[in-house]
Amino acid sequence: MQMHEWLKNNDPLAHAEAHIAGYPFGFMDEGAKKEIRRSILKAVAIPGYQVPYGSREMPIARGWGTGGLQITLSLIKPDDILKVIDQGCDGSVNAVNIKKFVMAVTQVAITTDTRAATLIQTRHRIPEERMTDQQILVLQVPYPEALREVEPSEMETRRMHAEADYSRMWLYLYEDIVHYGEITISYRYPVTVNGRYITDPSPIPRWDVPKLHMADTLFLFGAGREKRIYAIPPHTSVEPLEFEDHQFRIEDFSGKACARCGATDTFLDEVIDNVGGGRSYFCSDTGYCDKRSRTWNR
Amino acid sequence: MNTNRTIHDHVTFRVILQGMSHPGKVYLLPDAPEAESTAAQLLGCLMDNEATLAVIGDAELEALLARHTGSRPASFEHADFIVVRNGTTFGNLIHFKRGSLEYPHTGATILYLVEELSDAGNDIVVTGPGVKGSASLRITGIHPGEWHLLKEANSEFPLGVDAVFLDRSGRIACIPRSSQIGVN
Amino acid sequence: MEPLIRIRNLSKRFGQGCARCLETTGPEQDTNLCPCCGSVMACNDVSLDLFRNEALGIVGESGSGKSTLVRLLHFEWEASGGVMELHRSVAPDCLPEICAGDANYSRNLLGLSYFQKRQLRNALMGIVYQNPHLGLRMQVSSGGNIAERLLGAGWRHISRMRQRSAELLERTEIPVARMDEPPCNFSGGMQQRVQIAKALSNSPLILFLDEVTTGLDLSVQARVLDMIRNLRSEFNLSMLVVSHDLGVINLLCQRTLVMKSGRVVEAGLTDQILQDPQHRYTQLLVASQL
Amino acid sequence: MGYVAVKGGNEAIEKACQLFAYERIKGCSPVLGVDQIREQLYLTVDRVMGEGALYAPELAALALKQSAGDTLEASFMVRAFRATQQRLGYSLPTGAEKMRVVRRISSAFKDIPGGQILGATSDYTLRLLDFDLLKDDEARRKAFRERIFSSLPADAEIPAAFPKVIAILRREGLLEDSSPHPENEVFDITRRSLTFPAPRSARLQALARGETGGMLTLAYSSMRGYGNIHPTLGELRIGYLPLTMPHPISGEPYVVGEVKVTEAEVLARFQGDDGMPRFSLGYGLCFGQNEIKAIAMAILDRCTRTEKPSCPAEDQEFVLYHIDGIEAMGFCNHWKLPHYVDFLSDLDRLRKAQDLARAGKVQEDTDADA
Amino acid sequence: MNCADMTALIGTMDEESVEDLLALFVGVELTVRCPPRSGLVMLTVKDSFETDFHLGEVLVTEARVLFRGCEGFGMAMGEAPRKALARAAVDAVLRCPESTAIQENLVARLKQEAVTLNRRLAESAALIASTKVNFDLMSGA
Repeated sequence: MQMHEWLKNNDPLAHAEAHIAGYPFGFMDEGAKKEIRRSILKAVAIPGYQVPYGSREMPIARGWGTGGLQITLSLIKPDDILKVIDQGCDGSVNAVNIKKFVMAVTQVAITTDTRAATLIQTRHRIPEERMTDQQILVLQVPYPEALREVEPSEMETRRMHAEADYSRMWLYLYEDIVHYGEITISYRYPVTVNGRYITDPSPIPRWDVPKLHMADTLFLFGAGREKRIYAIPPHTSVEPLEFEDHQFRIEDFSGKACARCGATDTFLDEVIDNVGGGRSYFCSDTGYCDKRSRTWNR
Repeated sequence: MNTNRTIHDHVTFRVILQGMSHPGKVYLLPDAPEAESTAAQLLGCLMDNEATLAVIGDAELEALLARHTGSRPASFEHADFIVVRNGTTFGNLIHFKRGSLEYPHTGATILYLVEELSDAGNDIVVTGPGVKGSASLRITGIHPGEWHLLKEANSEFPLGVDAVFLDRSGRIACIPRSSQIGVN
Repeated sequence: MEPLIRIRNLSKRFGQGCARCLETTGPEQDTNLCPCCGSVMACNDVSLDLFRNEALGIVGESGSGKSTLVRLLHFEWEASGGVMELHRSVAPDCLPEICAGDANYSRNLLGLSYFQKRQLRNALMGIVYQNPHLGLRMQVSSGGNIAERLLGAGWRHISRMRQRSAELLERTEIPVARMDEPPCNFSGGMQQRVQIAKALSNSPLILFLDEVTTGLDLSVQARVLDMIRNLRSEFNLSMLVVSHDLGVINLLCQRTLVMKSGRVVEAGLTDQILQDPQHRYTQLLVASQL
Repeated sequence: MGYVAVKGGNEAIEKACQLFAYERIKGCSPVLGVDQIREQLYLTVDRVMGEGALYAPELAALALKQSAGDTLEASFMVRAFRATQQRLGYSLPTGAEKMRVVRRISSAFKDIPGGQILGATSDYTLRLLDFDLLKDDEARRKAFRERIFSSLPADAEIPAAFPKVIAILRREGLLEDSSPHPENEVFDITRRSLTFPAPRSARLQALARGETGGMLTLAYSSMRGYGNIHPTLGELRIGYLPLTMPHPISGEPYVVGEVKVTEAEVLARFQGDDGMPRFSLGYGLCFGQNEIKAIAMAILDRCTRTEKPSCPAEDQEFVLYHIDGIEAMGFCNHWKLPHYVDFLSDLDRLRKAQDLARAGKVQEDTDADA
Repeated sequence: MNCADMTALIGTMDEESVEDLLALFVGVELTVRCPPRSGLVMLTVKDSFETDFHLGEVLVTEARVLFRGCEGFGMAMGEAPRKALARAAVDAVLRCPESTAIQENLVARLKQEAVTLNRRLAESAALIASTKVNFDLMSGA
């Protein structure tokens, strides 16, 4: 093109506004995606081990799912059907933001139906419906290090993992039982993956932990702020830390049912109904609840 | 960056990821009209100038792959990715990076270019994470001695190397270090 | 009888080292600091055998290398050179690979990975430090301190661990009622006894005692030493007792090594060494303490 | 309400964004131009560029306008913008001796070669509110401009380059050598994850993009007594560094432009690796004029070189993991996201523990009378 | 003043002067080889230990222009497509071995710009120099 033409067509005042749709497929630069892909493969090959990687800044805040987002953006393909949930819910603030952004930079289809999705990004929940080996679940992780509870230093926890020196973590549970008669860890319950690494399953409730064990699905974990990626491949043993005489227990919802769909086999949100403090319960997995209530209310 | 190639990289990576998550299962790479070879296509979605590459016994292929992926050639002791022609590492496999106990992910990835992959045979039986029960496959065009070397390199989990097998029709199968390998 | 553990030519150098390190350090030079390169030869060319159910004493002044020796054998520090072999009859089940063929001794344990060393330590060794802060978690309950070792050895039953802790605490004369209290609430003598209970929790074959009674009142010292002596025969322990105090060595050990400036200057039966010391340094040591 | 609010959430989010934008314009003051921010609030712009790790005054000013003056948010926007831009290349490594100096002082010596040049500084102003600024207008500015130029001595000049104060100390063997740990590769923390012990280049890069307040806090803890570094400010410089690239066609050095930076060198207590006591050096350099940050960086650089850390400011891992403002702020903000699933799980444990506490602790075979 | 120094002057010009300079190219055959694109240059610096490290990135705009078979490269600070293009065009023209009228015009214009720049720098240097502390020297020392 002739320079004078270019100058005429590009007036200095017409500042090229960066439209999000103008970004390349998957938003991130290719170098970033390749590094993340290499890290994902190593994470899958070494189940439960945290691979350090050069996390990039995303237009959402650190701590709001940038780790999960970077994984999603480096592996998503145009024919994917994406579901994004936060605390089980497709409509939560964070989920909506992430969904909008991924849609804008990939134009993939969106669903709220777990079964219909090929790729699910989630914060703090695993969907109630069992997923297949054709699906991938990407979990957002705030603290990737399960041992951080007992050891603040990264160098030291890395050594502990290297030597499989986990007695301090076990001791933490022992002391818990001595003091409270029960293991008091509520969510982020530490698990042993493939009999080797103690791993943080992200802040999912204990309810969801058994879903990781010998699943059909690949679970990828991304911690953007802490710059770690790790994975639990399908058909991999995932055992919550427990004692023979103090076993791991999931949350107790006995006697309660979802006020909307009647489910008695799901993780329930407790909702304070009125000033008087009356409680009702609803499925935390809203997509599943929607599906059920359509048949239940018919 | 060419949009077609970008999207193609995404699709290719998904197949590799599926393979790595399901050791011993055979998957088909998508067609790549642009890439000069399927190996280039496969490595293209993973490699750039932050990663190093070695090709055993084929300097021409090394130059081609380095050019296509923008990666840096290195000696096989230091390479992140090692491409193996003719089904043999000539015993060099034991010198590939296996990572350290602190940083096991620095172990190498090996790409074996083989003749044919099929899940019909049961020459090789794989068990471990990602495998429901066991997976069996037939790989032609690989030197039988490699299996022994691979088992040896992966005998001290989490140290080890992760193997990807790519055949002439663009089919892949993976055997990460977490797998146990049985040879019939 | 063959020794349980054979140590040959064990060395530990801190610093870069140079060609003159060996000739410029040692008992004759009265220093372990190399004047040429500033390296410290903390331990040099130490060889010893440790037999089943014996207490071997290591005596020497501070800086003689005796504590370094313990740290090396307990795999806390990495040796610069030397060989440490284990008799195959006591090789732990978790590490079948360390004994090759039908040799009577394992391969050099100093060459094992950290992971293997940790397994070996958990299966075979216990240690009691002079400073209880090194051996105990002061804020964790005493029972928990003992359980930590059991957990490391794969125990996963709370009641059984508590039962084991109670037995050991009873054996080391700590009121079992105080099991859930942290050691920081205890006196120095009690802390030392909790440390001993902890060291014994995994039924070790080898117990390292590093100046365990230094800093305790005399009356308390006597009680702890008496207990250690009883524990040895009861648990069939091989003990390596490090002390600068010949009295302690005399009370606990049949055989003794005398160290100075990183090297062994004399070795033999404790009685002989005390009654007829050969090396000038040992003579000085004996004269000054008896 | 967890569930029912779900569907309305979407709309509320959009309205909240609108309201935020409206808050900025609801008053009747004249529109704030981005160039006004860039010129008149230049220290804030500098800070945003430093913490955002991107030198782009125009964009930093825009980010400040958009964030209504919140510097953390503004640096975050600058960083996110950065993530979308391709890297065109690397500059030729430039040392501060190439700096076009506009301010330069030393607290180590009274008079130094090249002189103490105070430059533009608020150090010596009385911190009294200047009510005259309420009546700031073009006429006053013009008068001020005339005044400052009229009193200018005709012969005043500054040298093109200044010798470094530390060079004098080095020549006399009073300061540690220039390269304690040679590194063949420049670490890039934007491309690779930090591992420890971190190479010097990684530490400096992390510090250079750190958050001023966080770095100040840590450096202050060391100066105050949690640590044993007693710094003297060897030299503080502000000036412009040339951004020089190899010309892609001819290969000659090609000056793209100038970047304003602040550099600090602190001298700290002796260290005697080889037995010879010498001063050791801490180094700080950051984008823009940000003296507090450069000095804090120099102190933290020195602190994190301590081999056996005895306090937080000396612990590499502690310092480098906690000074990034964008990460810290993102995480702090994330507590505003819903956590009802986690909290419910917490409640479940708490209720269970309360039940157990009421029933008395689990009775075990340890007898209380033993 | 060499070619690189000449084009560097364009970096310090204000928008208006850049437009004036671009106006000089009217009727001159220049082809845009690479249209202006923005991106980042990592500013690598040396600390006082001679350790190189990455201080941070600088937003720049780059472009390439052809003039009679000669390629010119231009890069300018910030989002500045026209400046980058101007630098590239001047680079191409000055690099071209044939001497042309436009070359002379440009050199004259840029020399004039150099004078302006030097005046501006001198002015600010004088302001800065006036803040130099003048220690009274003891006589006879």
